[in-house]
Amino acid sequence: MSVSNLLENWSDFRHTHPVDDVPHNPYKWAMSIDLDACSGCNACSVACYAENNLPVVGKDKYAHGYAMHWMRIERYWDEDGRDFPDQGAQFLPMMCQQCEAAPCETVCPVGATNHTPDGINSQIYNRCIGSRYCEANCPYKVRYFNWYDYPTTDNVWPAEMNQQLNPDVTVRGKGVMEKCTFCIQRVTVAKNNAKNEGRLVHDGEVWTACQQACPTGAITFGNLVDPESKVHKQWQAQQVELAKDAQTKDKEEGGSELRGYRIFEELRPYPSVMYLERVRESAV
Amino acid sequence: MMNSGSVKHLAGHPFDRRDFLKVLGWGGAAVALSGCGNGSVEDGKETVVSYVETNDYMIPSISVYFNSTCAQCDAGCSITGRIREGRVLKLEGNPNSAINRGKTCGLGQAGVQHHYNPDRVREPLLRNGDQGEAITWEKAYALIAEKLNGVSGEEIAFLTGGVSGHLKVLLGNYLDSFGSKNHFVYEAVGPAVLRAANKKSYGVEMPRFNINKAKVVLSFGADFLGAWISPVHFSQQYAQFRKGVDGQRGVLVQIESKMTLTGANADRWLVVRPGTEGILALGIINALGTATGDIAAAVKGYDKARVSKDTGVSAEQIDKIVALLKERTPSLVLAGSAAEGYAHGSQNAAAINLLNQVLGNVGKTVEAAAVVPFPQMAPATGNTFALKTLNDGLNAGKYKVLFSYAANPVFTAPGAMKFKDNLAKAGFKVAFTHYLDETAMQADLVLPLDSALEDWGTQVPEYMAEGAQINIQQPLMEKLHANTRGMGDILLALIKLRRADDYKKYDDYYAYLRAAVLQNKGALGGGVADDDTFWNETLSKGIIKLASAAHALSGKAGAAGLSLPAPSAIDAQYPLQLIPSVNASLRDGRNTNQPWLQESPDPLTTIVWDSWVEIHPRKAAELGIVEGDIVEVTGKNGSIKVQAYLFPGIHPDAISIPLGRGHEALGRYAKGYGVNPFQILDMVFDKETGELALHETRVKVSKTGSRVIVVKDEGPAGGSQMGKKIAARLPSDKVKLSEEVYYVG
Amino acid sequence: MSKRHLLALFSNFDEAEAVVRELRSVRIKGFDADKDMIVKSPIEHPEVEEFLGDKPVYVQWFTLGGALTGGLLAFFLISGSQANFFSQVKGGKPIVPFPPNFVLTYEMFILGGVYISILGFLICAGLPASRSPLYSAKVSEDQVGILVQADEAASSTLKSIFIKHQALEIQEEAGK
Amino acid sequence: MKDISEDIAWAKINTDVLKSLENPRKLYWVILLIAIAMVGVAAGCEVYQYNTGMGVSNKNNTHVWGLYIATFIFWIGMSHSGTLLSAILHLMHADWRKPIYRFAEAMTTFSLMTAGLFVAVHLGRVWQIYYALPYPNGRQVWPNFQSPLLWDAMAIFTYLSSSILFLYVGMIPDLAICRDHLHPGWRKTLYTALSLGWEGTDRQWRNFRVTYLTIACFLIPLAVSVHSIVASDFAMSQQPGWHITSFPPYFVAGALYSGCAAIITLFIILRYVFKFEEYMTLPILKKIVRLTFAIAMVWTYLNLIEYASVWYGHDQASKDVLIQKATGVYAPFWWMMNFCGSIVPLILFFKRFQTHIPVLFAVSLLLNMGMWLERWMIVAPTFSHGYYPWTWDHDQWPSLVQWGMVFGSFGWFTLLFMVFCKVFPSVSMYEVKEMVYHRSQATKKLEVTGNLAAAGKGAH
Amino acid sequence: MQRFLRLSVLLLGLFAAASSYAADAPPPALTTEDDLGPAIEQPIEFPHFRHAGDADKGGMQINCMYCHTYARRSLVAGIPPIQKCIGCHQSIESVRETPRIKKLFEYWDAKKAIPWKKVHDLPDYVRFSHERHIKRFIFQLNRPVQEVCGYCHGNVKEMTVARRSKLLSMGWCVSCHQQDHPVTDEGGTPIGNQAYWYSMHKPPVDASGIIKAKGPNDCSVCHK
Repeated sequence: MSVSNLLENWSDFRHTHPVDDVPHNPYKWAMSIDLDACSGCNACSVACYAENNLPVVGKDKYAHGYAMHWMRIERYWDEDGRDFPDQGAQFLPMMCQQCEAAPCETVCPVGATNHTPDGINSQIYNRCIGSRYCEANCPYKVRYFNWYDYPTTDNVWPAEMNQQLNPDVTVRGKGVMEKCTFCIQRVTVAKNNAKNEGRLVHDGEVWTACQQACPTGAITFGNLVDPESKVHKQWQAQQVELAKDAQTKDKEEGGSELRGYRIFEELRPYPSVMYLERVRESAV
Repeated sequence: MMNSGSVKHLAGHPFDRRDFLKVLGWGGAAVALSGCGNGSVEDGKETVVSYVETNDYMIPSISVYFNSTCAQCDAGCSITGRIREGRVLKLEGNPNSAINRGKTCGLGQAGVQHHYNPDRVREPLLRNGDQGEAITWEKAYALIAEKLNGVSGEEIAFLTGGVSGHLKVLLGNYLDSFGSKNHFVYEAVGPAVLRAANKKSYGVEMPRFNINKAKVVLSFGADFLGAWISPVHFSQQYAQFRKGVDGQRGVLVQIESKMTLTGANADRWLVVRPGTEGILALGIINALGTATGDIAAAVKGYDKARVSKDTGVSAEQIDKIVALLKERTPSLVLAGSAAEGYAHGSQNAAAINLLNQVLGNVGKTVEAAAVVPFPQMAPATGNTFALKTLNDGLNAGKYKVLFSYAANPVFTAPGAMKFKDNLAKAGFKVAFTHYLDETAMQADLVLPLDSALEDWGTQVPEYMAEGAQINIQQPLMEKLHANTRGMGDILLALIKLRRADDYKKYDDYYAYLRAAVLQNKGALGGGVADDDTFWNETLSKGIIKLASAAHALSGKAGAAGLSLPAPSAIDAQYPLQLIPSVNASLRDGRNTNQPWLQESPDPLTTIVWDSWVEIHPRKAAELGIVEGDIVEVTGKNGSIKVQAYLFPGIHPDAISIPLGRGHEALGRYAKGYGVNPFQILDMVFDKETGELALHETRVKVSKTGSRVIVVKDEGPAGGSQMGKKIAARLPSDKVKLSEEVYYVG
Repeated sequence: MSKRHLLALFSNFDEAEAVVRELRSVRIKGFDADKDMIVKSPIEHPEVEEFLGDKPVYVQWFTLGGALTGGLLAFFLISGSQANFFSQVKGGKPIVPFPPNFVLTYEMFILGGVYISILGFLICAGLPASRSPLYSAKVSEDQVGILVQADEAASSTLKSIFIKHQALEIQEEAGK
Repeated sequence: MKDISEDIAWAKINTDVLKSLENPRKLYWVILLIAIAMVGVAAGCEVYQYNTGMGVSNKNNTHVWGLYIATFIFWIGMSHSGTLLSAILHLMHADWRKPIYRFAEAMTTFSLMTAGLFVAVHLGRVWQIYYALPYPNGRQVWPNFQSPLLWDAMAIFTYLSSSILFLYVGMIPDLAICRDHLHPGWRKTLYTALSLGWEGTDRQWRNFRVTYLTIACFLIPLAVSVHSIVASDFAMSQQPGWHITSFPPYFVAGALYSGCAAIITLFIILRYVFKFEEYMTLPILKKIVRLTFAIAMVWTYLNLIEYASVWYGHDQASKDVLIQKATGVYAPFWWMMNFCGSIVPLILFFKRFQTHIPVLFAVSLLLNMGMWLERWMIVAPTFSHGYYPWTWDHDQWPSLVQWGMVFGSFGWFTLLFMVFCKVFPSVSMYEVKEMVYHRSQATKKLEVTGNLAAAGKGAH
Repeated sequence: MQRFLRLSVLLLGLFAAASSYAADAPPPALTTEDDLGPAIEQPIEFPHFRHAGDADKGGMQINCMYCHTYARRSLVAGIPPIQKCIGCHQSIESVRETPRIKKLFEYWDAKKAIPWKKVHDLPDYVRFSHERHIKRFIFQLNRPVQEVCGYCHGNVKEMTVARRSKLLSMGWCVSCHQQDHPVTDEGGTPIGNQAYWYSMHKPPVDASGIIKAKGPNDCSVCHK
């Protein structure tokens, strides 16, 4: 069946994703993060711990670089050599960018990380054998490996704490790679409800944990295919297109005055997270 | 996500409701990835426990949402708990509340870890030597009655943190039953000076600050995005402020000696010599040149040259700010805790408030807050003056019985106050607590409390976002431990011992609360709805919005009595000013035992699980200190050893150590991590309010010779992007925000 | 008519060569030099083949067949399994991508070639073989052996030829 | 004492080599025991790591790979010289390879076996390793054929099994010798079974020659492909310092280089331990040394090409990694690697050292250390200084568990090798005979033309 | 020689057969395959055959979803609360004194939940939605309830205590997922007002204009 399937659907199988035509229908989950609104408060990160059963590794293991924060807030300083950072700091929430042409996907030997039809870079924990090639090849280094057995030998969730674990998310044992999933468990619930009602998921029906917590509303999440979605409108207004390694607006003479950009676009992973540049007042 | 439909289903007998919160057998819900060593669950042995009785909306694997109030800090954000199979899994913001509009901060998210904390006290404990001996509640109540027998009201003291709502009423009644007036409300890092200054300047303690309506915010050390008053509310306002009212993006100028989270988000962060914020405010008034009358006279001496010299802010910079303030109105000037932590803190705050007045912001961006129509429920706000009074009383041996609730003074009082020693002079000490914290360790009787997610209650926030509101706290799940009690239930039990007749009609605090709310149904907006409907609707919303008038706001305080001291000379022995910083997640340390917060990096230094001392790189070079050096910070009242972190966002003559860590008790996630700078604070008090001046401690720093690797998220590249476009930035004149599509909230 | 085996051992190839040439040239009844003569030597000696006459080797055909089968099989197997029910979509790449499949095809080409060559070798060389009736361990040391199979009648003729060429030793199959 | 450059008796060859199979010297047991102890260390490390989690190896989320992968590449590289000696030189009719190719091939096989172990050791969930095998299964899920790791697995499997077959086929005549000349016992039974009834008939030799040649032809591209696929693990990725076009040839050169160095080491050890002075002669050593020198220069060139292409290239991130290698925490190792890889082999240029055994022994060890460092310097600095500055981590240092496993791998290799030498003839007897024969034939021709009286071949 | 030729042909044939099986393996007919799980002792030996069994066999033909009421609206089918059992049984006097019912009332009177043992248990990393399957097969394709439930649970109506009778392995799930099931009526109208979308392949349309599609093949649909 497979070989006949191969021959019958040859063009489907030779379809290069996402470069050829419209890659996703009816969903393509994407995000935009407004760095001008982001205050770096870490609420998103803690919300992620709560939603996704992230283990707290403790001081010693944090020191060794075993932190499991799927969403980390980076803090950058200006590099102008001044005594004081008189323009403040730059905060950047960094999590899996759910690349359309993800470097991690192709290298996984067992296919534990694949592209879903919704445009999410899925991570199938029970399939993972822990070769860590995905993280080696991730330009953003946003994948996190279970170096120890946090649920059992490390006892990260001692009695009572374990009752907080979200049953919709697998608790990962040792030797498994994990990362931000765009709260795929919430997406699944929303899609289920939509299906029951014979419709597509509305904009705003599904929130990621970070988005829901974010006090400044810096994070927008939604369906990029849906022309009515906030995230689609933002991407459009910023003239950022998914399957491009350099945006047309950036090639124009004199540069762009639009704030939308994606990190490491030039490496061609086609990330699904658009950041909006921070703005700093020029009058002071 | 929000299944608001299920919330409506709450109609039903309250007894049932509590029953439904029972934990459904969750063996299968503890999901695990079976692997080597982790046994697979596929052996057919696991049990699935069903309900005995259930309601329609309780469906296994479907989440239901109940509203309650966050108790992680006093801001009073409303929360919605996600409950599945009877377990509360996650807290989100309740969109009904004007305070947080569906949002939460990291601290609020960690509320579940307070509830599920393995270190919670589970039984009433009676001191037996160094040990706590588990006793029954009956015995505990009897013991209290026995100890109170023959003790006069004067000899009883009740120490609490900020309390409000019906708990405060009940507490007041309880103290009344002894004729005691000794209710000490203590907050270690509360904005007490600000309240006093606001009262003087505007006529109200806590007006509303409309950051979202301002085009310029000039903040003197107010960390409104981090730990100041109601950070989630202000963060939302801030997001709107950044988008601008009419496409003109708001400009934030932060003036402080140590960069706070808010400072890190400012368009211009101005470092100022510690304690000279008031001088700068007066200098700006002077430079504005619009003041008249006694104000003009008061600021006359503050010419740019002098102000610049005193504060370290360049004249050019003052000009820029003045130009900005003139050009863009309305503006908003905020006086934060950093400006107030000095002996002349009240004066600083008054000077800063005066700037608001001169700029005409009062009534525009500083508005009167709504009045809570039930004054007995209005929050009793805490301060450190109360603690000082209590401490003096304890020292004098005035109190025979001391109750302590929601405060941990043994940890948060300055070491020089010798609170721990004085506490021992009280005859009988009762601590109502969740954890065995430092204060509970000194108590004779420890009474375990329900967590905020198991308990009933009402809360009235101090900072009212829009109209007045009362927040409802209700259980989100069945009690985890059989022998914990709600504070309301305990107080009710205790008061029944005194005034049985008045209270015997209330079985428990829930009944009291329900009766008390329904009694005032009319005033609470219940209209003609029948009791059950109103009550259930109230519970389902999680808040009661009150129609009420606003306070009267006065904008004409003037400059009377304003006198700011010249910046003090550098002390040769203790040349550095110690700034104990209030971190957005750990605050005064009551939440330190929540591991998510310990592991959540400090936004500015990205340090986790430990304390640090921030030193400006220039100063560090002078002292030969590099990152990770263990330095000894010595003041007049002792010294602490802590790792150094080189931080550019601090005045070179100041160092900063965050509060909240350095616990000697509390629990496994808190004990032994970091140091407690409260211990070395100098006993300097604000001259007007008697508040402890947190920033007045002077210290010296010396190397101990040992060095550690600082545990932080930031890598060896530090905060550098190494020339890559990672976190990018544009100047505002390049961006047309008005053409953008954006969504707030 | 029963046949008997004779094994003669010689100390060097020159002598053995001479024997072979003589055996091929003389006509002995009941002895066919092409079929009934086997030369056993301790080392590979191309000259032996020259004087034994041209005998074809077929191993290379096995190799060709094996390599092609391996390669083709790999390509279709891999492409087919990529196109199964669980099409693993990899962002930026088609489901059936050529470069990786070619790499694997290349490896399997070699694998098939090697395996089938060995198989071919075993088949063509008749290995594993049961031991021939006459054998001397000297052959694996330093002597060249010639094993012939002939009618009883011819054996004396053969023996004399061997002796003529300074056979070091002649073994004779026991009579039946 | 006569050696193989002269005409030595074939029977003596048999005796000498067969002698090496029996009655081991004390030194042999010492080496064997040390090897077993080393394997024990590694086994202990693995048990600890298996039970506790990969964290005990002290890698982290930035440094996801460490010494395991570096050592894996090292062992894969080591395997290439066997193929070089047995296949390439076979095709080129270099008869000096004959006494030494057997152990070189064994080295190929065993270093591949060692390398393969590192793949397993490196996995986070080694108990699920079967997920990576392409076999029809009930889940109907296949591994991801796009992953270079899978190519690796395929290439290594092909290489390992082909090498074993090649080794075995080439050994059949020798096994027959063993069968014929050993006393009955388990060995004899073993050799009888393994020699498949080889009798050295003309038909067997004829097919043997063609098969051997064919496999040799296959092995050469295979060996090249194996190490270029290992190079693809890195070159196919996107990381700075890895995404380099010249990696495949660079890896292949490095592989041959380390393999040749290892051959020198083993040559000297075997020559001493088994008293093979007559077979492993100094002229042969000299040839290997010259070959090593040539490959060293090729490697040096490719190494410099890599630096140059990074340096003149446009990719700042790659350049940063290079600078980091030369100046950062890895600088001592990086410079050591360059020193060992490019400077040390210059000693081999001097004729007097080309047969100086102590010097060669030291040099060969240094060369291998250089090559091991090279692999480490490929893996680690890119992790410590990748694209994303926030996650840079310059302080990572492998834990004792990692070192123990690397240490143990040498023991494992030695163990396999020592056992091999005692079970199978480590010098190819029949090929040495051929060599001696052809040489004497050549001498004879010379004698005939020079009208010199000549004795026949052979010692009788 | 002959022998080895035969051997080689045999080996080659095996090799070819194995690989063609691997690539072309037809979906094993696993839906019909029985794989009996362990017999499980429940706190009350619940007679499924009595409640759900056919009338001629003394059963009451109660719809599965009458008791397993959660199945159509959540991931799990759920065990009914004791309330539900009591609801009927308090008015059925005839069996009131039987040991099983007495036990039931003991639990009810003590207000204690019955510790039922799990019979159909999937690994914790699997997300199986009863709701989706019931919506699809009962409400959209109008298949009989007992048949639909029986696909995975076997012939429960003839069991006393339920026992696992299907493999419930991943391959077993897939054997059904990779079959084409109709998603539209003739003319392409979606069945049951459902919105359908397909990940990779355009589903085939058969002669009558009915579109058939396979089940989801996306890993993250079933693995959490």
